[in-house]
Parts: sequence; C-alpha cells; structure tokens
Amino acid sequence: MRYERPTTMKQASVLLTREKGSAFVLAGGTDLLVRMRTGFVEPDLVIDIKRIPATREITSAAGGFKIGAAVTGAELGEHAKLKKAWPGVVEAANLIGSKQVQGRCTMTGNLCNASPAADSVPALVAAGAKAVIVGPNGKRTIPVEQVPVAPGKTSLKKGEIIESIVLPQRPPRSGDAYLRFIPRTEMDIAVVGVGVSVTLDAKGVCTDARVSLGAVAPTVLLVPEAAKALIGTKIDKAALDALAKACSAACRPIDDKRGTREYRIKVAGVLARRAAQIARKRAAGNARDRAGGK
Amino acid sequence: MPLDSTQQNKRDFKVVGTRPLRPDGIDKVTGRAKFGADATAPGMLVGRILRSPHAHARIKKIDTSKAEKLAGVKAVVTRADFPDKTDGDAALYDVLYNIMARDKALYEGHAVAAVAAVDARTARDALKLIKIDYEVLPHVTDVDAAMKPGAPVLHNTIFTDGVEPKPKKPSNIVRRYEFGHGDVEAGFKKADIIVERTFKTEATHQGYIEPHACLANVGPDGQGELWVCTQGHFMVRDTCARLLGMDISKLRVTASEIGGGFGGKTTVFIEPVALALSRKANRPVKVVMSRDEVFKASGPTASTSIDVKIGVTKAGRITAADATLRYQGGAFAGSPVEFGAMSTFACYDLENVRAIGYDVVTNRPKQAAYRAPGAPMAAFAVESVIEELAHKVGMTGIDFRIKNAAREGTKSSYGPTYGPIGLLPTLERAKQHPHFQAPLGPNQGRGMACGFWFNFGGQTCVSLNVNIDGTVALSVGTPDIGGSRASMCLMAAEELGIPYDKVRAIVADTSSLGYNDVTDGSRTTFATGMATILAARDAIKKLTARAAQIWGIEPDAVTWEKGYAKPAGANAGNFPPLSIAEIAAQAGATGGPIAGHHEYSADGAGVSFATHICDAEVDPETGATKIVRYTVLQDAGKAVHPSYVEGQFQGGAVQGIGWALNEEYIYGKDGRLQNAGFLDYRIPVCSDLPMIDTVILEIPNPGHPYGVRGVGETSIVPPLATIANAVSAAAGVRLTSLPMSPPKILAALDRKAAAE
Amino acid sequence: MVKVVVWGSLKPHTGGKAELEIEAGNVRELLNRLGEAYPGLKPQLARGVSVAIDGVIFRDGWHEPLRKDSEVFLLPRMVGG
Amino acid sequence: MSNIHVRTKINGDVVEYVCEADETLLDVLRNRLGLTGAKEGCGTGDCGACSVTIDGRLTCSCLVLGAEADGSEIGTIEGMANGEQLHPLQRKFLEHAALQCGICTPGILVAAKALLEHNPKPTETEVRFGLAGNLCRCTGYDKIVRAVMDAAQEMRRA
Repeated sequence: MRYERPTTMKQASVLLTREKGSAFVLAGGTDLLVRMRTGFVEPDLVIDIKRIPATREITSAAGGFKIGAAVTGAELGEHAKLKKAWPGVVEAANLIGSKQVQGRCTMTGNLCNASPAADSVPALVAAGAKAVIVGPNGKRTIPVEQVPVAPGKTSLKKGEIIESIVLPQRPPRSGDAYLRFIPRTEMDIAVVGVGVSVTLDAKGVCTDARVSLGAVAPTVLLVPEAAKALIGTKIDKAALDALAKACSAACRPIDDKRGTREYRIKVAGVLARRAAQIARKRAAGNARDRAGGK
Repeated sequence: MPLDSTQQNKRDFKVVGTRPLRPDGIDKVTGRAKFGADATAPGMLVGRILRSPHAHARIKKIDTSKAEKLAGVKAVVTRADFPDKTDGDAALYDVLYNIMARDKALYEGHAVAAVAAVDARTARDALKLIKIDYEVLPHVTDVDAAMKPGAPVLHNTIFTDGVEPKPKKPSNIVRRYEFGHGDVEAGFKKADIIVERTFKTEATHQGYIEPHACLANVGPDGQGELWVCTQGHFMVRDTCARLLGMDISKLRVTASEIGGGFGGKTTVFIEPVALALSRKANRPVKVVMSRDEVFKASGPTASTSIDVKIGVTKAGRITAADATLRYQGGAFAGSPVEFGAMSTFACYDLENVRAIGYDVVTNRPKQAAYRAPGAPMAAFAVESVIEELAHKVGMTGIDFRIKNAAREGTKSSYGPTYGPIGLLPTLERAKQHPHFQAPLGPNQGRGMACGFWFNFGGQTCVSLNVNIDGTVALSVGTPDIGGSRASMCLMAAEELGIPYDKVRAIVADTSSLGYNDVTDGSRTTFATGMATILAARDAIKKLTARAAQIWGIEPDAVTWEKGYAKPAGANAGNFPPLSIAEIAAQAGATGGPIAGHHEYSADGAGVSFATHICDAEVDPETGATKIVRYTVLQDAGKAVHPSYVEGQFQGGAVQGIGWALNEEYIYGKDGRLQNAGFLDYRIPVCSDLPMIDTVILEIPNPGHPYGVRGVGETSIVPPLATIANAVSAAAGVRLTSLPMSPPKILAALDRKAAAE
Repeated sequence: MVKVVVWGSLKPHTGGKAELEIEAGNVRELLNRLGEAYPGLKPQLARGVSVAIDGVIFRDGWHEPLRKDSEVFLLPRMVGG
Repeated sequence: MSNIHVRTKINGDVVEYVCEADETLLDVLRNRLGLTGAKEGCGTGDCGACSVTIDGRLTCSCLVLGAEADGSEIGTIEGMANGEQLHPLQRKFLEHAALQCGICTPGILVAAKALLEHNPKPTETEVRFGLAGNLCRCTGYDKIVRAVMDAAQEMRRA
C-alpha cells in the first residue's frame, strides 16, 4: 500500500484517476482503518486529504455554510454559528462514535461510507445539503441524497472526491433536529434515525419541511409524504400522527443483528414525532429544548 | 480445617479493613505495567492462527507447503504437530482438540493451523497460502435444537450419561444431572398456587478488555519459557507440558499483569500453539488474539433454556420447586449446568425440590468459566418465578423471600445442611435500605433478587521472606486480577504486626514457588490469604526462636506482640522487646535466613449470598431500558480491603446489567457469529449506568482465621433476575428471555396491548 | 459405616440407590471404597468430585475424618470463574 | 511496500520513526517506540484502551496511520506524570481504587485528562458521556467517575 498526502484537490483527483489498483480517500479514517483492519479492504493507495486547506475549513457561503470534507465532528460542535443555524445537523454529526472518534470523523466520510445507518446523513438530507464534488472533469454539485446509491456504494465516478458539503441559507423561523435509536446510550450504530427540518410562518404554520429516515432502507430516505404531513399545519397532534404514519409507511427495513423489521417500522414513527416537535420548538425560537436523542 | 475462628469475632484488626493504595498502582496509572501483549524478546517472531470459516466441517486435507515456502515464514503447525499425549484423559483431550482442530472443525473460529513469521504481514500472507480441504457438515448452535432427535451430531462418541437405559445412539446430550430431595409431585399437590414458566438466556462473553496474549520461547534442549496473561500460570504450565510432552520442570511460566479474566482465562487457547511454533522455529514467538478471535475462539459462557415450576400455599410457603435446565457449552462436554442445577434453589428452604440439568454440545466455541459458572441463568429463571408467586399470594417479593429463605440448619437444594449463612441478613438489610422506600417515577419499576455461589479453596502455596531490615517479601502464586496483592500485604502486616508498606507481595513464576490453583472460584483472598496468614505465623515461630537464641532463653518463653518478640512473662527474664528488624539483622548469626511458608489444600471456603435491588425505566414507545438505581448487598465474611470488595460487587452487578439488557452471541443461519466485536457485542458503557450502591455485610466464615469469604462471583448471580423483575414491573409484562433488548421489550408490550 | 448421599443422576451406577452405606474413616477411604463397590461411579470419581461433610464442602483433602454420624454428600468437583 | 519517514513530537520529545504505510499509530507506539501504555483492546475504535491525543485532540491510536502523525504532537499515558509528580487524575484513581485489572486505565486517564481540559467542571452525566468511549469491564465505572469528579475539583482549587 502507498500513502499520499496531496495539498490540492486537483492533485488528489489525479492520484485517484491514475491509480490502477484500489484507491481510498482518507479524511478521518474512522471507517477506512476499521475496514483495513478487518481485512474488508486492502488498498493499494490511500490518499490523505487533510493537507488540502479547503477540506479543513468551515466558511460561510451564500448565507449558508461550506464545510470542508476533513472537518471533524468535534470541530463542528465547536462552531457556534453553525450550531445555532443547524443544530440538528451538528448534533447528528456529534452522535457519530465516541469522543475519540469525534476527534477524527467527518460528515463527508460518513456520507461516502454510504451506510444506510450513517447518523449525519438523514440530518443533511433533511437540511437540503449539497455535496461539492471535484473530479477529472472539474466541479459538480449534487444533493447529498444522490451520493449513496446502495449500501457501501456511491454515485462518485472514478477520480471524483467530495471537497465539501454545503448547507443552504436558513430562512427565519426554521429549525431542525435529528434523533436516532440505539440500545445503549453511546457507541452504537443507529437502529433507526430520523432527521427533520421545518420552517414556520409568523403564525407558527409550517410552510416548508423535509423529513429523512436512516437505517430503514438500503439507503437513507427522503420522505416527501412525511413532509407533506407537516406542511400547512401547526405541527399539532394530528399532523404528528400523519407524520409518524407516513414515516412508518416509507420504511423498507430488514431484520438484522441490530433490530427487527417490525421494530424499525414502529420506532421510525415514534422518533419522527419526537424529532418534529424538537424542530418545531427550535423554529419557534425556543432554543432551550435539547434533543434527547441519545 | 477451621482455624482459630473462635477469635475472629473478638479480634480487632489493625490494618485489615483499611483502604491503603495498591502496590501495583503506580505502574498501572503510568502505563508501565506489563500485560500479556507488552512483552518482547530478541529475535521474536509473530504467530498467527488460521481459523475455520465453517461452523461444522470435516477437514479432509491441509496443505501448508506454499506457506512454508514464503520468505520470512519460520514455522507452520497443524494437528499433525499435536499428537495425542493425553492418554485417556477425556477432559484434556477436549482441550487438545479445542486448541487445534483434528478430524473436524467444530465451530467457526476453531483453530486449524498456525504460522510464525518475521512480521505480522508475512504471517498474515502465509495464512492465506494454507489450503484446507473442508467437507462442510450440517451444524447446530441452539441448545433446544441440538437436543432434538435428528439434530446434526457433533461427536459420535457421546452417549448420554446418567440416564437409564444408556442410549444406544450418540447425541449432543452429554450428561444428565439431578439434584434435590423430597417428593416434588406430592409437594405440588399441597400447593394452592403453582407458577410454571420457560426461560431462555443467550450466550455472553466475559468481555475482558485484554485479548489473550503470550510470548513463548522454547529451545532445542526442550527448555521453555512462557510469558502469558492468565488466571493460573501453574495450570498453563501443567496443561501445556502435558499436551506437548514436555517435562513440567522444563517449562517456566510467568504470569503477566492480567487485563481481566472473569473465568475466561482459566484454561489455554493460544499458549500450546505458541510453544509449538517456538519449538519448531527455535525462536521466541508472540501470539496475540484479535478481538474478533477472542469472541469466536475463546470461551464464552453457555446459552440456556430453563423450565421452572414452583408451588406455594396461600400463606406464602413454598411446597415444591422443580426445574429442568438445558445448557449448551459449545463443541465439547462441560457446560456449567451441574452448578446451575445445584445452585438453582439454593436460596430457599425447601421440603420438596428437584433440579435436572442437561449438558449439551453445539457448534459454538468451547465454553469457559464465567463468574459463578451456570448460576446467574438459573437464578434468572427461579427469581423471576419467585417474584411472580409473591405477588400472586399478595406478598412483597422481599417478605416472601424472607419467609422462604434458607438459613442455618436448612437442608440445601443440592444436599448438605447449611451452617451459618448470610442470606437472611442481606434480605433484612435490603428491606431497611432507603432504596426500598424511595418513590418511583413514571414508567419505572423496582425489582429484586437473591443469589448464591459456592466458592472454594484449592491448592495454595505461599512463601514469606523476612529481609535483613525487617521488611517482608511475600511470594504468592495466584495472579492478581483485582487488587489481591494489596489484600495479601494487609493480611501479612496484620499477622506480623508491622505496617502495610513494609510488606511487598509479588506473583511468583512457576519455578519460584510450589503449585497454586488458578485464581478462580472467588478463592484468592480466602485461600491465598489464609496461606499468607499461616506463612506469617510460621515466620513468627522462627522469629521468636531467634529472639530466644539472642536472649539465651527457651523458645516457648518468647511471645510475639505487635511486631516485637517479648519475654513471655517475668520469669522468662527481663529483656527489652526485639523488633522484627532487630531479629532479622542477626539472622546470619542465629541460623540463616528467616522465612515462613505454607502449602495446603484450602477448604471450608463457605458459601456466599447476595441480594440486589434495581429500579429500571422502560420507554413504552421504544422499549429502551434505563437502569435508574442499583444496590448490592452481600456477605463478605470480612472485607480485607473494602474498596476492592465494593469493586467486585459493582463490577459483577454491571456485567449482569449487560447480560440482562444487551449482551448476546448472535448467530446467522450459516452458524457464523455476527457480532464478534465491541461495536455489536454491547457491554455497558459509562453513560448507561448509575452509581452502584454497595452494602458489605460481615458474617464471619468459620473456615478462615479472619472470617473471610470469597466475594468475586456471587455478585453476578442476582442481577439478571433483579433487572428482569424491575423491567417486568415497569413494562407491566413478564420478560422471560435474555437479553431484554428493546425489540423484545417492545414486542412484549405489543402482545400485552393486543391481549388487553 | 458412614452414610453417603450421591446426586440423582449417579443412581444408575449405584443400583438405583441415592444413599449408600460405606465403611470409611476418611474421604480417601470413602472414594476408594465407593469405586470398588460401584465400578460405574469410577468415571465420575476420575472426573473429580467434592465431598460435603456436615455442610462444609471439601474439594480436596483425602484425610478429612468421617464419623458415623457425619452428614456426607458426594458433589461434582467445584469450579469457579 | 514503501516505508515512510515520520517526524513527530511525543510527550514533548522529538521522535523520528520509519513505518509502513498501512501501520497504525498504535502499532508504531507499541512495536517500534516501546510505548506500550496504549493498549489494543479491539483495534476498531470501540474500546478506547489505545486513547492518545494528537495536537490536543483525543483519539484512538488504532484508528490513525503512523504516517499521518508526521508533524503533529502526540500525548500518551507515558507523558501524563511530571517526573515523580503524578497527575491529579492518576493519584485520584489510586485513592479511589478506580482500577482493578488496570488494562483500561491508561486510556481512561488520557480520555479523562482531555475531558477536564475542555470542561474543568463536569457534571456526573458529562463525565459519563465523556468516558463512554472507554470500556471498563471490572469496575462498573462507579469508582472511575468518582475519581474523575474528585480530581476535577482538586484541579479547580489548584
């Protein structure tokens, strides 16, 4: 195996494009090194992108945020502005692994790992985040939900790397939340994850919403029916019932060592309710409520 | 052999019962302590083991030629390198078969070959070059399935023992056990209420954080050294020497610091393989298990299936108790079902009682001991039914238990009549504990349970040397897992009447001290402690004799008090007391080095009881359980170092919490373990838990000079039932299957809702 | 003679009896004579047993004395974790 | 297999080593530099026994390549005491008997130190979540949490 540490995205992309064998991008490495350790992958080339300045910064872009591919969970948690604008996204990213893992893991890595259970992805999808991709044919930008196509598979083409993730500008009276279910209080992979983002009008009526589910299908799902259940309502009990129903209906889960099919379907609805209420409170400007997703 | 146990109540202790810093502490907080994987040797090779991917397969052919030709490979071993030298010892043959598969691989992870190479990569590549021709066979991993007629049979040599007539056909049922007395059928006729239920528990792993590791070094002269993390280095020496046909005297085993064992390090896995590789390569070889190997190829405990039937009168007196226990212990005989069956009803005073146990083999790793082997699962089943019965007769769980509790003079469910035991005191203390009065919040339930464990003594040998400055070097042969060196120093200091810090205890290697049994059975503080006390008394005899010489009086005219030799009385003569240092300084002139020894088979360990209380909160929408409060009350006989007694109580309780809620071996249809790692084998993390309150009771054990009882194991017996009772109370539905994972709890809540 | 009680599943090897009368002054004699009188017990004796005398369990100790009125139980050899 | 030359600082001292591209920092520390205080409990970032800090950030050294450490500053358990002066956490762990077998202790001490540097006045819950990445199988964590809270209080007074 070779280890390369380019200083520009261009170099990184060229290295990726030229490699005949198996090449992997290393940012936090909290997934890649585990897969190497367990013999699941045996890379010929590992490209460490942490020396590329663009991957390390959080910058404001068009009223939103541009988050470099190598920005760690811990760094996200320490960025007050980002936390205020997108608390759900940040708390989702901060749920990945332990404090030790937080010091290394990245949302882009979480996304490119293409695990249906990735914690930060439902929050990013609900947030309407986009991925900025650099490749042999220049840059392109796509919605994050279009990155994973199947467990462990992404839509990235040979030589393409995600440089950053862009979170859009936040309209007033907007809020988001992410909740997941795990058997312990920490250190587990989500059995079900739900991301909700809402925008309210002055009367508290929901004018826009996005709802996303994790660990209930081969990829993270964007659930328009669930959003419809909220839009035009004050996110009251009836709306929450409809939301829960829509979420459970959208699930296409499997039985596995982490949970049963029935369990995931049921709990998806439960968590959607809880997440929507938190998102609504945040949108209404109530910042005191902390998501008890753990 | 009860010693001066009469004195122990009067005795007022000087240092025993205090909480000094442990002698190995600095090394362990600075990273200096050397554990199994921390040793190196010049020219050391890396050993790696190839393991079966199949749950059950005939090994038709092993071709190692390519691996042997790979540059950097210095030795390859297979079954051919482990000829059967066990001459008829069935248990030892099972160990041999387990450390290296013979005609068949009996579980996923079963060792089939091993290599020693110059580095890890070469070793890994060499394993890939070993070609094994498997004939895959049907497998079975569930205990009930394995007992069914027509189940895949692991060994054509197993014909169920203990049943009449002896079966003609081989099966997976190794042996039937039966314990009890009276007439259960007649007893059930007298009952007003009978509860009968079936319970299941999944296999769990001890989960010690340090994977098995050893460094072997064998020369062409047949002399060997082994550095290893184990609960018993003498056991490792004797077992490896017998398996490899070495003279025991030629193999010297040193116990490293050990990173947890809980029973899982009371046998051998990689050690004989490392020695065989080293002998073949004539180089030192280090073998360290990966975590994945630890889960797949060390010794988890049994999974079980248990029926319990108990009858009571309206007045709340038990008339009969009956249980059938089925334990699978992996691919070889020896599941802990006999102790499960013996301990099943040990907490109760019963006229009619029966416990039947079946030892079953399946295509899983060979089980090893796990803290009170076999008892926690049985207690889970029995204490669940007891709680249910109590409520049915309109009593609280604690009053029902007090009414039926075993006490001095009770004929135990496994036979013998109890002497003084500590069950009632733990129950009565629990009843008064504020925990029982504390209010419960919404969705919370409170549970309790009792637990029992035997404890034992075993072969023990201690050597105590008095240095010329009067300090003491204490050599013990039982590895220190939880601070036992501190306890030994305390007992030696107590007996000699010198300060704690004047004694240094070390765990001696197998060539420096006589044989010692494994650190298990909660025996170390009891048995090694008693040997330490007796070795100190032996040293005192010699010290007083030397003082007599110095004074020129008769030895029996000298007594020992608080670290000084004194004339026994006025007529013995008027001499100023001689300190241990003053006597030691003259050792050369008065007959040479002064040392005390004791070698014995310790018995009279004394059984141990505990009562646990738990508050659990269940989220009715997700089935998630939170342990809100937990209290352990246990009899320690005498707490030598109370901090480490509390530590044993707390650690056992938390392992039980993991077992009850989230830990389980999950097998796929292919017979492969699906969660061989700490990510999906979910042991409790810090944020899952509350503080664990402890109450140490001290009901002296007549079999120990200070009244000490073992405390290491009993603390894991009550938790499974305690938590099941708390969760069942919180959820309003009885949980009968462990672990009580959220999907199981939510499904139970749905069934309940559907029924209502 | 001392009375020794064996656990239920050994009965097939003792002609169905759980309570056996054995002429023995100590544990060693007890175990030897048991093996002689009931050869079917030998494999279990070889696997190892414990002997409970008046409520105290002895895993080892051949020379523990047995009195006529001693309460003696044969038990499986104790193990632990 | 191309070896990589790395220059780094470990516990304040400049250290240079050569490692293989796929070698983890944990293997480098243990096998090449003889710093065996960091333990391998799992090799997959689930147990925290290999905890170290890199440029002040707590991490599992089993999830870092040795090559990545070039130019960074690493802190390990071996650097925690100041000469014969134990760090308050180390002392409190001994006083509270917060270790039994001791295999997880180095990782927990490194994690606890990092926790207190970011949060000098943690609540019990914050300590528990702060140490959730460090598995201990012996103690049930009770005495560990008490030791960390006690050390935090002493360090605040100092």
